[in-house]
Amino acid sequence: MAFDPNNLMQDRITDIGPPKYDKFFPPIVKENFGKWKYHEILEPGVLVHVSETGAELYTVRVGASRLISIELIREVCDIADKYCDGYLRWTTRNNIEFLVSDKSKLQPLIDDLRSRGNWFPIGGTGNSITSIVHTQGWAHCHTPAIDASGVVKSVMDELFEYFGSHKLPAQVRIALACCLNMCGAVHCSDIAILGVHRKPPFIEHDRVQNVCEIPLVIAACPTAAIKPKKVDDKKSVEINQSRCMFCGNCYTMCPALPLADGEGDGMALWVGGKVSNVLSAPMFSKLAVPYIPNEPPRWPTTVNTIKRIVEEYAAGGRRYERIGDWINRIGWERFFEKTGLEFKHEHIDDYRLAMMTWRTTTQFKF
Amino acid sequence: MAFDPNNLMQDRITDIGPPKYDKFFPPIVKENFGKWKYHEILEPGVLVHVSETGAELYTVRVGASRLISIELIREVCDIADKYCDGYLRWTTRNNIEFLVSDKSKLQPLIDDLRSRGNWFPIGGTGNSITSIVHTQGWAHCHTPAIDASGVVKSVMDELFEYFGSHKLPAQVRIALACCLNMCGAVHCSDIAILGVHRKPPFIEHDRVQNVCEIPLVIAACPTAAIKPKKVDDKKSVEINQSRCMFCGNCYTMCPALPLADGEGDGMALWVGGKVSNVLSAPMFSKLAVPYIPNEPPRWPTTVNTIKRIVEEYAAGGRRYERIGDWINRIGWERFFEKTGLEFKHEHIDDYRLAMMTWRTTTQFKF
Amino acid sequence: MALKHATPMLDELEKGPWPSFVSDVKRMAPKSAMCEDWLGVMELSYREKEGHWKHGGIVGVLGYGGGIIGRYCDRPDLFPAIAHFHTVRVNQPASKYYTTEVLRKLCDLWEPRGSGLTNMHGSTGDIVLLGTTTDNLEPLFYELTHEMGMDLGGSGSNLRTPEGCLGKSRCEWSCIDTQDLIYDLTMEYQDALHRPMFPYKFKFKASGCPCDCVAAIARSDCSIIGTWRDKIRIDQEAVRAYVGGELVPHAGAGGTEKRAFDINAEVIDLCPTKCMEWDGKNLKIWDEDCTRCMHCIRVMPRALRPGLDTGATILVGAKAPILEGAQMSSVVIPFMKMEPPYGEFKEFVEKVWDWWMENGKNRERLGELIQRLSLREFLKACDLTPDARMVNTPRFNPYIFYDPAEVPGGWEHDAVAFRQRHQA
Amino acid sequence: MALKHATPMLDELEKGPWPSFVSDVKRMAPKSAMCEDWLGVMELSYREKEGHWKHGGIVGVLGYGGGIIGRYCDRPDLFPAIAHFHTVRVNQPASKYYTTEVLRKLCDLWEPRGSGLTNMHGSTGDIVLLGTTTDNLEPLFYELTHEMGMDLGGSGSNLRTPEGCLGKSRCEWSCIDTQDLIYDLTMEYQDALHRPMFPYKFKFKASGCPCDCVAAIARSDCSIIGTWRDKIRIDQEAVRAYVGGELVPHAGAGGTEKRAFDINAEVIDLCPTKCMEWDGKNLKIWDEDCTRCMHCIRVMPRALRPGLDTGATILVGAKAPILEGAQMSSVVIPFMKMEPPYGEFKEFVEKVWDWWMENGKNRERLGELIQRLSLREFLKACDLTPDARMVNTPRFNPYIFYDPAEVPGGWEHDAVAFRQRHQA
Ligand code: SRM
Ligand code: SRM
Ligand code: SRM
Ligand code: SRM
Ligand code: SF4
Ligand code: SF4
Ligand code: SF4
Ligand code: SF4
Ligand code: SF4
Ligand code: SF4
Ligand code: SF4
Ligand code: SF4
Repeated sequence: MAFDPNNLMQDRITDIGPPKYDKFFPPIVKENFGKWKYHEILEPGVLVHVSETGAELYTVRVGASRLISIELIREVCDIADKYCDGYLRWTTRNNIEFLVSDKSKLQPLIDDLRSRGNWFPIGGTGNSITSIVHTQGWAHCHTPAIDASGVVKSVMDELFEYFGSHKLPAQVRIALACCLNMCGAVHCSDIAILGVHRKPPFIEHDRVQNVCEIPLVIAACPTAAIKPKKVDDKKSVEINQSRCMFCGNCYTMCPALPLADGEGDGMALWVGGKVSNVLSAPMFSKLAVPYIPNEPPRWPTTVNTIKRIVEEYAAGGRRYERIGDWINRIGWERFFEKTGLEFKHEHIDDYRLAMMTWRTTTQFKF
Repeated sequence: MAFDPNNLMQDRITDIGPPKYDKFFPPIVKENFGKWKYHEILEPGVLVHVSETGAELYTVRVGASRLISIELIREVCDIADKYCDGYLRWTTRNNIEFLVSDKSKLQPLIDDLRSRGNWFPIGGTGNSITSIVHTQGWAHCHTPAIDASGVVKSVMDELFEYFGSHKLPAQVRIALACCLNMCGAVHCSDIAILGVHRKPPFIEHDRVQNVCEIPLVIAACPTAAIKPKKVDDKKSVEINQSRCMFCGNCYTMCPALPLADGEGDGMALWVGGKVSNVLSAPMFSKLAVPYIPNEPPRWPTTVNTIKRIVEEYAAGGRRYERIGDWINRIGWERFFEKTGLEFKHEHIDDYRLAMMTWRTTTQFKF
Repeated sequence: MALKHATPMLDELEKGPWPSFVSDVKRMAPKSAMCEDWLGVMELSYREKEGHWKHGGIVGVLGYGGGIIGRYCDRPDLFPAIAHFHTVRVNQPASKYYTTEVLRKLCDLWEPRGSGLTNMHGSTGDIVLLGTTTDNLEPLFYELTHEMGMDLGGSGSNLRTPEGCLGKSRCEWSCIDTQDLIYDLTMEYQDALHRPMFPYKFKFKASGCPCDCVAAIARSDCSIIGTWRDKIRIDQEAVRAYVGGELVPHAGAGGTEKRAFDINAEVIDLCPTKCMEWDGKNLKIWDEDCTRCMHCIRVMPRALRPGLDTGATILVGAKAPILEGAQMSSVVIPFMKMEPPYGEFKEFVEKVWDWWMENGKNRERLGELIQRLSLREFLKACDLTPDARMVNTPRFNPYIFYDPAEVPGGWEHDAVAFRQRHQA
Repeated sequence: MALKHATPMLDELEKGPWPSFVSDVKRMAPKSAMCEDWLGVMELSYREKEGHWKHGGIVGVLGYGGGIIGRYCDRPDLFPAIAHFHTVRVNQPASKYYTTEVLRKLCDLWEPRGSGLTNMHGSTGDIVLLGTTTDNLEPLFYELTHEMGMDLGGSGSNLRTPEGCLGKSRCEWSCIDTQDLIYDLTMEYQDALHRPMFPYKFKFKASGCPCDCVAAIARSDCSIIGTWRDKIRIDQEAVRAYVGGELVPHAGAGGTEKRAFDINAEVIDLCPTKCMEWDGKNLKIWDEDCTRCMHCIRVMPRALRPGLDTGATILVGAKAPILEGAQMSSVVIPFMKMEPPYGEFKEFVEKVWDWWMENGKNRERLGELIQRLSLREFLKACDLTPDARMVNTPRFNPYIFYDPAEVPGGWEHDAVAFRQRHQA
């Protein structure tokens, strides 16, 4: 039966969950599920997985802008139909993987992808810089301090040589989040770009009591900077500005506390985080550059700073060393020296666990 | 002029500070100050320091009970007069060092010391267990949960073989503090013995307002467990017992809040701390055993547990590895296994920085 | 064809080798007024360096407490087509395998009902349909469920859409069946996913091995990471082939050329626990000291494989910084077998939720609650035994909450007897 | 001779090879009623497992706000001789060198004026005279100052008695003159030592090198640790002698016998920064990477010595746990020359004290104040420039307090203009 706007309950289906994953498995995956024996990267972006049964599955990974239109998806489908019997997947970092079970179609697929301009760059495997995990930015969200997609595009353009090659000491995972909510989970990335506000919210006292739940607003502040306050008979709040660290959590709770500001906002860069448990344990990303202004449309300072960090790492890192491992080996004093970045007071932690970050040893390098 | 109790100001001298250190330097130290070139340990407890001038200073270190009478000091003086031209010193860990500049007196001194029963054991150098830094205990303080001198004596008796030998992988520094004030600064020791209370203070409501400053008492509590309360018209306090972790800081501020209890009190053992910056950075001591009851006069459980830890370390530690380095290498799961100690909920931190101690990696040993 | 709004700044983003979202949306725009206005508002943001979206308000579909993010433009005067611009989170199939058939259907469905823009995929894992109006939500939901057999993902104080790495479907290292587990949890907890019942959001993520390709340890309240507790499987011949330069080390990840391989420098010396030995002929691993870091395996994938007694390590509490600072997940179950129907695991999960729902404050993530009430309370509530594997180090502060049950007389003092022994 | 109190439990502590304080005090007791009663109260404590000392109350000598710890027995009925049992902290000579002459004089003075018991030394470093009565304090002080040229040490919210390792007096590694520095500071700050002017106690400790033999980094509010910033001095011949087994490695600390010495295993591979190389003949150190951990030097003391451009690293904030948890000192001045009259250092110290006295709460140690107000505020108050050497790692939380001075328009928004750009 067709949808009837006046009778939503008619024929309603709920809680069916997602389609079962194996509906979309190519036959070779179904047959060799759990039987894969080893893999090899044939060239950057091209993997083969070999099964105990002898079966071989080829994967061609292409970089994708995560914000894509249905037109692009349709183009992807055309390609997959042609070379992959209609099977493909997305990776956990938003790259597209074309799954080829017929080896003879591998090279034609690659050639086809290469023929389509800058739409389908092949790469992102091994010790490369793969797609930047990112969030909405000015495209959709209400709290961003920066754009997401444009920054990502600008950075990837500049680092493109590392996407389709394996010349880094290890993989470099870059992520971007447009505000401190960190939907990009940038807190454990080799390099992280984080949108930051730098002005405390201003308070629209006329609106607060109408659009906000004051107790929730107060509870939202990590530094307890917000207190209730009556202004001309209206219930509102006041903010101790010197305790505000611009997280925007109060604004999330209350639209009458805007803090975005074209001149104040910008981004901070972080380095040395990782997720995998390989060799070293997972690590948080640490502050490298406290602030770079928003420079649309190509964000040159951000782009160049990241490039500089990557190049120093490429030159100094040892095989298998992630950026964080490299820095741990050479020391932060050397990291700042080599990259030419300035160490400033913002680098010194002053939040809850700050003490754990101070140097309680005479071991350091001059 | 003699002291006149009725005229304290007469002839009063104040703020003269300590005597200048070099008044008590033996001539060889004066002459070679800043010129020492190298040293060698000739045998456990016996050092020679060689100067650029060629001068040689011999040191014989003897273990001392830190709580000593003037009778003992006089005996020490007799010895120093005989072999050391009257020069001696105490170390930062309360051992006595006889300073010999005439080599021919070295062996006679050693023989003499050995002839005096258990008064002057020679040792404490190199990879030994040297004297236990400790505090007052029941000898003098008002907040102890344990005795100090008796525990130290019992432990050193048991570990005595390690005092006069260099057979450990590295030095082992043991410290004792009789309450959480930690006057022994046990928080960075290879092995630490810490007196702990386990009952919240009881409140003598009749006395509080007379003997305590209530705001200071409230501020003294690290966990904010104390609130003001009126009891029968008297100003007093109440304690949220479930927030109390028995630190005794309120009792320090207020004698009407006693918490000592013969059955409740006892000691916790800590391991793996260090101070030096050699190889690894300084480390805090970590909890090994949450509680052992007071067992005067010889504290057998404490003594045996420490012995067990030392023996496992002696067997498993590698040359130059302090206890903390050894544990870091083998992992805490192995430490508990090897020592047979039980890992309990008390081991898991729940104070301010607790989160930093949790295992945020899949790397561990089964 | 000229678009409605000039976008000189955005146009700069059409240059360069990386795929351009601007070119893509411009290609779509002639078909979609929403895309046109979206390009306009983006250009405005690029000029002003400020976003132009307002808070969402409550929009959704009947009976669901999540799955839609309401969004309104703060310049409807300039960009009327995107005055409403809600997103729809569609629960992706586990590990994001698709047929072109299902994708095309989805595109066809989305085209008339929204902007035609998507995120493939959202950070949590959903298919994100980006930008539609309130009146489209119910019909879209109807079509999704009826025509696609698809359902909404999570948002709000719900269970969020679970996701895993591709696991056994294409990876030789996976120690658990991530797809099945993720699908099973998603189905079992549909109610929690669609109806807010928690203090705040709750995320599951599952990786098949410690490489953690879905970043579970960094961003899920409950992280399930495959592991093994027996021995690494060694094919000594293949080890020798690596040493002999016949096989490309690291499966080509560090260069696909064959090259000389110094097993000592690249493996033995780097092993974090130094539990390996190479005598020139055979590789020996002291598995009892191995912490399963995957390094040797990933460097010599044709020679080494994870063990066969597989299961998962369960960690909890990861989250982004707001409020108490970012957390990674912490080990609470060092090893658990992970086989359908995952009864033991679900029992654990339900204990976790009960405790969190009972004790959690509004907008308090699990990790924060554990910080506030202590890991001990969490373990107690979940009937777990403290284990040294749960901590990097035992405590170093002496602020121990001793259990009164273990103290003779508990918390009571005999004040009178005390004062008989001690004069005040 | 039978003592006043039977001490069956204490007597157990006369056994065993370690020196027995019980034997010692029993030997003294016949001469001292206080010792007799002290043995009695100790025995009582051993029986009851509880101490028998009360809080001090205010006792001291005229014009001093510290140096005496008042102490009263809570069973004066049983132990009248120690009803009062105050301790006197006497400022030790730096590094605790003595002549027998001065020690004997001190004993002779203490015998009639107190218990005859001492601590050689207190944990802070003082000579502790253990147990006397209030009426003995003034005469004792008179005699100390007049006859011994000695003065009281610190207690209370004062500067505490500074102490250092033995430094250049007998150690070849000392990079600073610890004795002179400690003596100079003690003399310069006599007023702060004797009169409470601080929020809480303040401790200086100085070690001549990173071995830190006075444990400065763990227990002083201001830790001064000698170091160098040029190159480790190498005597290549002596290195070869170690390698050849001619010299005992580690100066005998790991066994005084000569033995084979694998310089790679014992030094090169253990160097934390891996900045050393041994080519079989010569030792090379990349000093720019050395973190001056002392390991190579202590293993081969006849071959390696600290550099010649010496000075100190200044660290602040160490303390025991009460209230906010134990802290070690943190680097705030990576390198400072340390030569008399220590003007630059004292300027720093006075800035520290000014800031602490202005901002510190009652009973708040410097380290806690820094925790509360941030290291940034501390550095600013002391005119120090942030340096990567001050941290193990830059922050990993994004809660940055940006300086409004660096933000265009500071903290102000133009609310009207904002609402022109953005409709509410
Ligand atoms: C396809 C994908 C899983 C999926 O379900 O989609 C995947 C697939 C593989 N990963 Fe991964 N990883 C994928 C995301 C990740 C992530 C998650 C992330 O980046 O957000 C991580 C953790 C990142 C981190 O640590 O910060 C990750 C950390 C690893 C590692 C550890 C590398 C390291 O040095 O720490 C390996 C092992 C290796 O490559 O040496 C690995 C290895 C592999 C292998 C070789 C596994 C196998 O045997 O097939 C796969 C091919 C790798 C390659 O591209 O070279 N995979 N891998 C993901 C591809 C993302 C992309 O499009 O770029
Ligand atoms: C005499 C004394 C200094 C003083 O002013 O009194 C001293 C003297 C020496 N120390 Fe020390 N240290 C002294 C307390 C310390 C302390 C402080 C403490 O224990 O409270 C430490 C830090 C302890 C810690 O890290 O927890 C200390 C850590 C060292 C180290 C580092 C050892 C390590 O493995 O970490 C060395 C180097 C070595 O021995 O290898 C060292 C080396 C030395 C040398 C070899 C220095 C020299 O060239 O003369 C001296 C003889 C050592 C020996 O006994 O084998 N000294 N040494 C102290 C003797 C204490 C005692 O009676 O036992
Ligand atoms: C769409 C998405 C970003 C993206 O571009 O991919 C997203 C978008 C938003 N997130 Fe998120 N989060 C998204 C994944 C995440 C992740 C990553 C993850 O799930 O793996 C995180 C970090 C991990 C975590 O959960 O901690 C994340 C941490 C947050 C937070 C901080 C939560 C915290 O406890 O610290 C907030 C703030 C909040 O909840 O109020 C937030 C809030 C938001 C809101 C709803 C803004 C708000 O406060 O109302 C964003 C709506 C944007 C919009 O208008 O489209 N989002 N958010 C991701 C969801 C897509 C999907 O369903 O697949
Ligand atoms: C005598 C001595 C212990 C000993 O047996 O050696 C000592 C004894 C006392 N200390 Fe201490 N402290 C002594 C060195 C220390 C040290 C070690 C050091 O200075 O290197 C520390 C740890 C380092 C530090 O300063 O943090 C120390 C940390 C404390 C604390 C905790 C302070 C904190 O900030 O956490 C307290 C509690 C207080 O101040 O209320 C304290 C308080 C006390 C009091 C005054 C008890 C009180 O609260 O009234 C003790 C008097 C005992 C008595 O009746 O004799 N004592 N105290 C040490 C001083 C002797 C000397 O002058 O040489
Ligand atoms: S990171 Fe912030 S601004 Fe970006 S999508 Fe998430 S909540 Fe929105
Ligand atoms: S922006 Fe963050 S820190 Fe500032 S007032 Fe709002 S919630 Fe508090
Ligand atoms: S540690 Fe506690 S009980 Fe022991 S001397 Fe110091 S304050 Fe007194
Ligand atoms: S003993 Fe410590 S924790 Fe307990 S009430 Fe007193 S000050 Fe607070
Ligand atoms: S996490 Fe492990 S099992 Fe999953 S895809 Fe990555 S390497 Fe394979
Ligand atoms: S998995 Fe890691 S820890 Fe285990 S043997 Fe291999 S390299 Fe060593
Ligand atoms: S700290 Fe250094 S200088 Fe001082 S005694 Fe110890 S080894 Fe010598
Ligand atoms: S002092 Fe330490 S860091 Fe420097 S060269 Fe020697 S061993 Fe290496």
